[in-house]
Amino acid sequence: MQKLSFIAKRLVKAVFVLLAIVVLNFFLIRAAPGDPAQVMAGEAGAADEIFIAQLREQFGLDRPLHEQLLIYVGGIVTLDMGYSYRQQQPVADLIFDRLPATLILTGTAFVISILLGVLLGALAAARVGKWTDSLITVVALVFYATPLFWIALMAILLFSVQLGWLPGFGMESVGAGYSGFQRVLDVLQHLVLPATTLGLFFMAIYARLTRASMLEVMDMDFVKTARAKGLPPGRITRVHVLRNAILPVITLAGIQAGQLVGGAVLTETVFAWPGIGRLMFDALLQRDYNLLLGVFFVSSAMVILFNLVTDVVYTLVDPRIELK
Amino acid sequence: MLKRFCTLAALAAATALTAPAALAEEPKSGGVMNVVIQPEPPGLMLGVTQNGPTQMVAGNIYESLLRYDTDLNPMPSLATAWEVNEDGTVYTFTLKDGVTWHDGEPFTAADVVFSADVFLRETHPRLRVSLQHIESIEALDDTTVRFTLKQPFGPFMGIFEVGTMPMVPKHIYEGTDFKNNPANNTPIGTGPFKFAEWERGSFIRLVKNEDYHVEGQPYLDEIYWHVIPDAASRAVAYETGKVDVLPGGSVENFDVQRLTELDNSCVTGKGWEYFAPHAWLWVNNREGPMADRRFRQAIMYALDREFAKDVIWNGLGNVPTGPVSSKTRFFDDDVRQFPHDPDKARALLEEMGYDGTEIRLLPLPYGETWQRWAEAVRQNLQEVGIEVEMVATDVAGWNQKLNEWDYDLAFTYLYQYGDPALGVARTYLSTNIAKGSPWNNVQGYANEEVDRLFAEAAVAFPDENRQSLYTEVQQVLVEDVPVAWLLEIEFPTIYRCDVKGLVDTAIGVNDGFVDAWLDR
Amino acid sequence: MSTAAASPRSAQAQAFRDFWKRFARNKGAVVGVVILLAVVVLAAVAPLIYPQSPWSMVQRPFLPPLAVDGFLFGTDTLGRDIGAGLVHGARISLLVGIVSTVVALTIGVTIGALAGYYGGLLDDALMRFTEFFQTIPNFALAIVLVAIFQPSITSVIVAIGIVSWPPVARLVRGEFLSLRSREFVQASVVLGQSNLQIITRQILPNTLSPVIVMASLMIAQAILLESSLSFLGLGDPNTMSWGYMIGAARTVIRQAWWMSFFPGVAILLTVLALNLVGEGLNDALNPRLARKGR
Amino acid sequence: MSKAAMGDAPLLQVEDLSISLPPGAERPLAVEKISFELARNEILCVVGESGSGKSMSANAIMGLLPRPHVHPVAGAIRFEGRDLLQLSEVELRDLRGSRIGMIFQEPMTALNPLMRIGEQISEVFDAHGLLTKRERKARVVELLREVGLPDPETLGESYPFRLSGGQRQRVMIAMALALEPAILIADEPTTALDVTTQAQILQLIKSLQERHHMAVMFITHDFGVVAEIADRVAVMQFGKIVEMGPARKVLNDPQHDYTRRLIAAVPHFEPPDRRSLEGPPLLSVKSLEKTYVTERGLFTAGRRVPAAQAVSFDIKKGETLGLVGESGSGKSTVGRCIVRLLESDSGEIRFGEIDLARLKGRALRPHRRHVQMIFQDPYASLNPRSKVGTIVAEGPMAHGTDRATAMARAAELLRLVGLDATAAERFPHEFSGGQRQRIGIARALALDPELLVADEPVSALDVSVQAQVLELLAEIKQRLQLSMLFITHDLRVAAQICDNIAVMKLGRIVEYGPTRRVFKDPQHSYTRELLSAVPGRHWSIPEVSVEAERQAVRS
Repeated sequence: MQKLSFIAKRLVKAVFVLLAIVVLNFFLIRAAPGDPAQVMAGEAGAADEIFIAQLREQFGLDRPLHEQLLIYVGGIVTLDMGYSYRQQQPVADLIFDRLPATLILTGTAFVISILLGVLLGALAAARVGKWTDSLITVVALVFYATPLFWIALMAILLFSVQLGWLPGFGMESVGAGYSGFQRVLDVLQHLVLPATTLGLFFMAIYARLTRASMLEVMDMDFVKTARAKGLPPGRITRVHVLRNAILPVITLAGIQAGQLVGGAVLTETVFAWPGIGRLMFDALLQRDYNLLLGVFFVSSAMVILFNLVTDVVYTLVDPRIELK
Repeated sequence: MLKRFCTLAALAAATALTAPAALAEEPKSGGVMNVVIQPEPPGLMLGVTQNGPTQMVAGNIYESLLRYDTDLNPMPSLATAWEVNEDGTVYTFTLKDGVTWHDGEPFTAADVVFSADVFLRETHPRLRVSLQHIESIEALDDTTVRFTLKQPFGPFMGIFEVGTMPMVPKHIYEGTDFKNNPANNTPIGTGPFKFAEWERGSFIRLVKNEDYHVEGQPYLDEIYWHVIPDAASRAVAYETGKVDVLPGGSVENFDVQRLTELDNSCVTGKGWEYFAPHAWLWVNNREGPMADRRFRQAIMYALDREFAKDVIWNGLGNVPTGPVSSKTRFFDDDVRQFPHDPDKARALLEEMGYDGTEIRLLPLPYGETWQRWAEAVRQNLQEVGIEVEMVATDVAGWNQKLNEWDYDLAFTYLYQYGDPALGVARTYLSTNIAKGSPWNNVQGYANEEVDRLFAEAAVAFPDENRQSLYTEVQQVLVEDVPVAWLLEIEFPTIYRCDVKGLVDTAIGVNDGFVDAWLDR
Repeated sequence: MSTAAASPRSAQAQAFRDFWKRFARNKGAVVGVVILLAVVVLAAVAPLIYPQSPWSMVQRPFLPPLAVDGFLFGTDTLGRDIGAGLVHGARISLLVGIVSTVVALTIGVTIGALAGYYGGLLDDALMRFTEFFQTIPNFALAIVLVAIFQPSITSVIVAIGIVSWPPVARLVRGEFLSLRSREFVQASVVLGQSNLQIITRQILPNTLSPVIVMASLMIAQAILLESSLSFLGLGDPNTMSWGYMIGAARTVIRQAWWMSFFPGVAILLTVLALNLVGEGLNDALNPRLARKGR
Repeated sequence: MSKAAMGDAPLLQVEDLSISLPPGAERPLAVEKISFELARNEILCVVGESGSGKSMSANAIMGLLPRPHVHPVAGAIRFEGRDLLQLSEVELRDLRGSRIGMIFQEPMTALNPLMRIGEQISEVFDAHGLLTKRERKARVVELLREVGLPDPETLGESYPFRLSGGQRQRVMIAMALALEPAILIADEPTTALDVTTQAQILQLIKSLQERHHMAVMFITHDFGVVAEIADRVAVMQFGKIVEMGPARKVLNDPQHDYTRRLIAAVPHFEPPDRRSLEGPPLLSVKSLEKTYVTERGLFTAGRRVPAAQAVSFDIKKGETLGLVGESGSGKSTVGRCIVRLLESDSGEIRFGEIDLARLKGRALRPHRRHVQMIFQDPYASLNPRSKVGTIVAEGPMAHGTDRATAMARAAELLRLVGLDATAAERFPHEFSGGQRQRIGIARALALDPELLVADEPVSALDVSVQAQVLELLAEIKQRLQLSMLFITHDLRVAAQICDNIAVMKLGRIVEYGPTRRVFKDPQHSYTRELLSAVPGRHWSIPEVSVEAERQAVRS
């Protein structure tokens, strides 16, 4: 009950934040030079004033800015994100078409990175000062310091082009006509490189965070209490240290989980992954306002949603946090 | 004499019908073709959207009355024969019998009238310009259409290309809001392939039109158009055998050589004759040093256009002599020549007293090739002492800057559509100086002589008269250098050598894969 | 009690020696300093080693490393010297890294200090504002900002600064919150110092350590961010930067590995060095944490 | 060395134990060649000031030294026939919790915040492979009851944050006693607790020890606590045991000079006679109210915690008023309202003609100089980035004095509080705790205040330093004719320094009167409870002669 009212309150608050973000983005995006009518007219290979004026009218760009804003916000309130005139489809359709691909990619990367990161971080902390620790620390640092797109390119070069082990682009073998389990397998194959590349960077972050957090917790009094009880070191690490050390990891994971929905522009670009990130970038270059705002709206909503989820998860893990 | 021309053309067309380009081998039916499409088209309704990617896919779904061979001669498509009267003002087309739309409805002359006179007049700005020369379009019966012109219009026979005048179904669109008609999502044409599905961000699938009006064609069962946003990934896709065809412009030029050296890999620069993409630098004639003709000539001397062609374009294309592409009709190279000569450039700059004013250079935001080209041009100009600052923009920003004339030098390339009256004159006519379009006389060049010559040439009849007028205008323009011509571009189409019948007309892969087959 | 009757100047020297001793205990940090110094020196003497513009097309294109004397790193697609690009690029990477960090610090420290010091409604408002910026995905926002302002060195720096400040604000706010209730700050209040004096003389100097540590890591992130923007074609077209070099070379990565390899390594080393230095600084400046990890 | 009490063979023998410190520490050995014995059924108090090595000895027995830098280098610890220093980690682990139990100083952090109380206790059985699940549960309830916790069934299901400090310490004791160990090591177990809670915990430990016939090694810095529970006492200084013997003997007839000094520094519980002060009040607090409202959300009303309710008192010129009470009583809140670190909700703080409570912002600043504050924590109260001279001079400078004058005045004040002239040029971290508190006093004096608010100014200091600082305060107060509001939880200190005393509980003053009267004839039950909880109150501190002259002021 308490939890429900907490969530309700947070949701109401979130709605205001979202609306503010929508308005902010609206003006931010309109500040850019050029508009979609010009891009489309350009692509048509010819443009006269009548044509551009037609497009502007069609897009509603001939109206005063505040009116456009009202229309847009009005739409958002009724969960209508508008129509992408450029792509000639409702924005919601376009986004939800792409969302699964992004979720598969970033979700997998997310899970890989957390599992591997926490595992390696914990291992390093447990072996602090030994070579295992040094190795993990150095590897994590190197991945943390390497441009993502560079690793992606190198990975394609090695595993896809040179060795031919894995597909280097796309989400599935188009036209292969797989279905059922075969299709799943096919998608999985395509997933390996992009998910790993994306995951490695985040893995590095989690490994570093977990290690630092574990070391901090290891210094705490209750760990000494646990030792004084005669508990074996393995149990101390698992039950006492790790559970406490995981709290900051949860916080970070919550922040990142939200941002993952925004897609990974770089990874999706290099691996030709049909996701949200790329959709956003294209929409920006083409000044597809409604689509761009739609992507921002959805990804901001997801950030807020995941913040909420994190808060709730936190209360499950940490009894000290009370829901306000 | 005119009559003879037409009959001959019809005859040639008849042979083409029964035995397309490659006579040597018997085409095999069946198979799936994988092609790259970049960028993802915004829609596939060719009547509503006329950008490159749309046409490349929709060229398989829609057709027009004619096709053109690589010398820009008309060939039959939905029209099987055509006639013109003595003074070149009335054209009569005979349509093919028994053609049906993908939904089974018959294709008739009424569709032609609706398409040209109603639908495209509203939605197709480029065609609209040509339609201004037409008095009336009438369906004489179900298979005969008559176009009556106000006066002779030289390029008239060139406007029946599928991207310029696609036939759209009257029974679906009549009386609707063309641009927002939901039917645009499931395009219906008469073409060799039917729309099947579109996984946005991923692929478009077309399937064979079993009821196609040419017996035995098309040969392919399916075509997949793959959306791959990154150029390097597109190259990999071809390399790993995932796609069979890389249409022009889908990989960076630096990749072309490597890709063509692969096994079973062929390349062709053909298939662009109709468009004849012509690249140049807009030079803002209104402002600063660019207003001085000597400055513009100095730019021409400073540019190492051969280097750009060889290094950036892999040796494909030609260095142009002037405004008209050598592929386009009425081209003449009897004009002033501008070889790479930095000393001459410096001398001209000195003579005019160039004070080192910084010049802004706007590259075309179409990828790495254009970026490199801009860098090379900047370096060329800096070497003769012109200060250049490059300004980065995206497509929207580029359009805006050109529309507002907010630039000093800017890259561009434009299609010539086979005839100077369609694709060349628009750039130099002083009547075309107007803000709001990046395709008109953006550089602000005004010369009454040029205006007059272009105007006369467009309506002159027959072609000999047009040629002499166009030769003269080319000479004048090259002397004035209103823009700095860079390259006649040939976008290389890279394909598996066992893909046959791929590029055999003047618009190449944009003409659909009606003749393509796989030798596997 | 230790005797510290030495003069103030030598006391400062002593303080530095102590700092260095703590810093140098982290071997990685020393390696980081060495690499970083090398990069800085290269950037400083770039015009001496390669007097010509890095954009000059000086040799045959696609020249592999060492194929021609004097072209240690080969040439790129237009025949420009990659070596020249690397050393001139170091200047831009460092410039973007440092200036954008300064921008982020200026915004972040100001907002964090005000929010943390005054608390209450102002804190609420400023933190909501910060949340906005954290809710929109970082990189996406940077892309949009650069696209809006049009790519140039200034817009890249401003965009990176704008997306990087929220963590600074949060850090500084946290420090201010905890320092504000510290007794030495309360003592200043009781003494009658003004808010401005308290903020600048009492609290701010005490937030420096974590801020310096964060700044060193932010420079690293800014360099990565700049390279990512360039990779997407959103860099300043007039400046030769490592990010640009990789972005420009990625299409030919299979014919010419060296074009993207060397700038990639340069970024990796610089960012790595900055991270190592950051950790060393952390060990040296925040001694409580320094005990750990060794 | 004294022989083991009660005639039993000693349970634990520590022989010539030395423990190393990491290189660069102030001395090479934390503990140097110490030897002592612990017998069944006795409480041995190890007493000493901070850094004396008393905790290290305890941790060495448990094998819980922070290795590798701190480890035993010589000696032996014999327990049940084995040398603990020779045991492997696994063997030691078997002993920990089962044969030797331990409790720590900080009950707030010694329990895992994410684990239920019951689980944490039953973990002990788990670690030693004892009892079934059900038996464990029953035993946990039993243990919680034994240590006197209310409602043990539900308490076992709670998380530590629900418990008060005293309750947590009881849980720690329950945990340590779970397997009925032969030895209980208690490392300053009551230092962090309020005085009434401390009395209860001491009582608990003593009764449990008697019931289970345990040996208890009790580490403390507080001679009052020693007097309360010790059978025997070992006094440590600089890592060595300087004196050891039965409690009565050491407390009442200390032999070693250090022991004498320590005992001499313990404030007497008996308040001295004081003349009553005449004249109008300098400060007059009337009906002061302050309520804390916890974080108010957009839709939630905050929780209200009253910290000061109808608080009224007067301070005359030259008077020291003691504000005593336990944590949470609101005594610090009142102090902070008076120096205007906190905004009071209502009430008057009349200082001469002015009501300080009414002034705000800029108008307040010039009046701040009259009331200055001395803080509790000598480490937190000085800006670590400022030089000492600047710290002292800042006040006058904020009020418009030029830098040179202010710096000269600072040097003078530093001399006044017993620091030498070079101090001004140095940073706070170069000074010891006592010296820092002197700097804090100099800073407060720099503005020539008429009233000092001293918030627990000596509670973070070792007992010998505490005595010196109190002496300095008294001296300065006398010399400068200052008034003082002295906030403390330590009734011994209050007894010695205050003219009048106000006892606070839950934001209210429950008793207010002359110190001697309040101590001799307490009216309120809470005052009586507080007074009876003072450890070692029945121990009358012997008048020992301290041979060496009092250590230099700047130790």
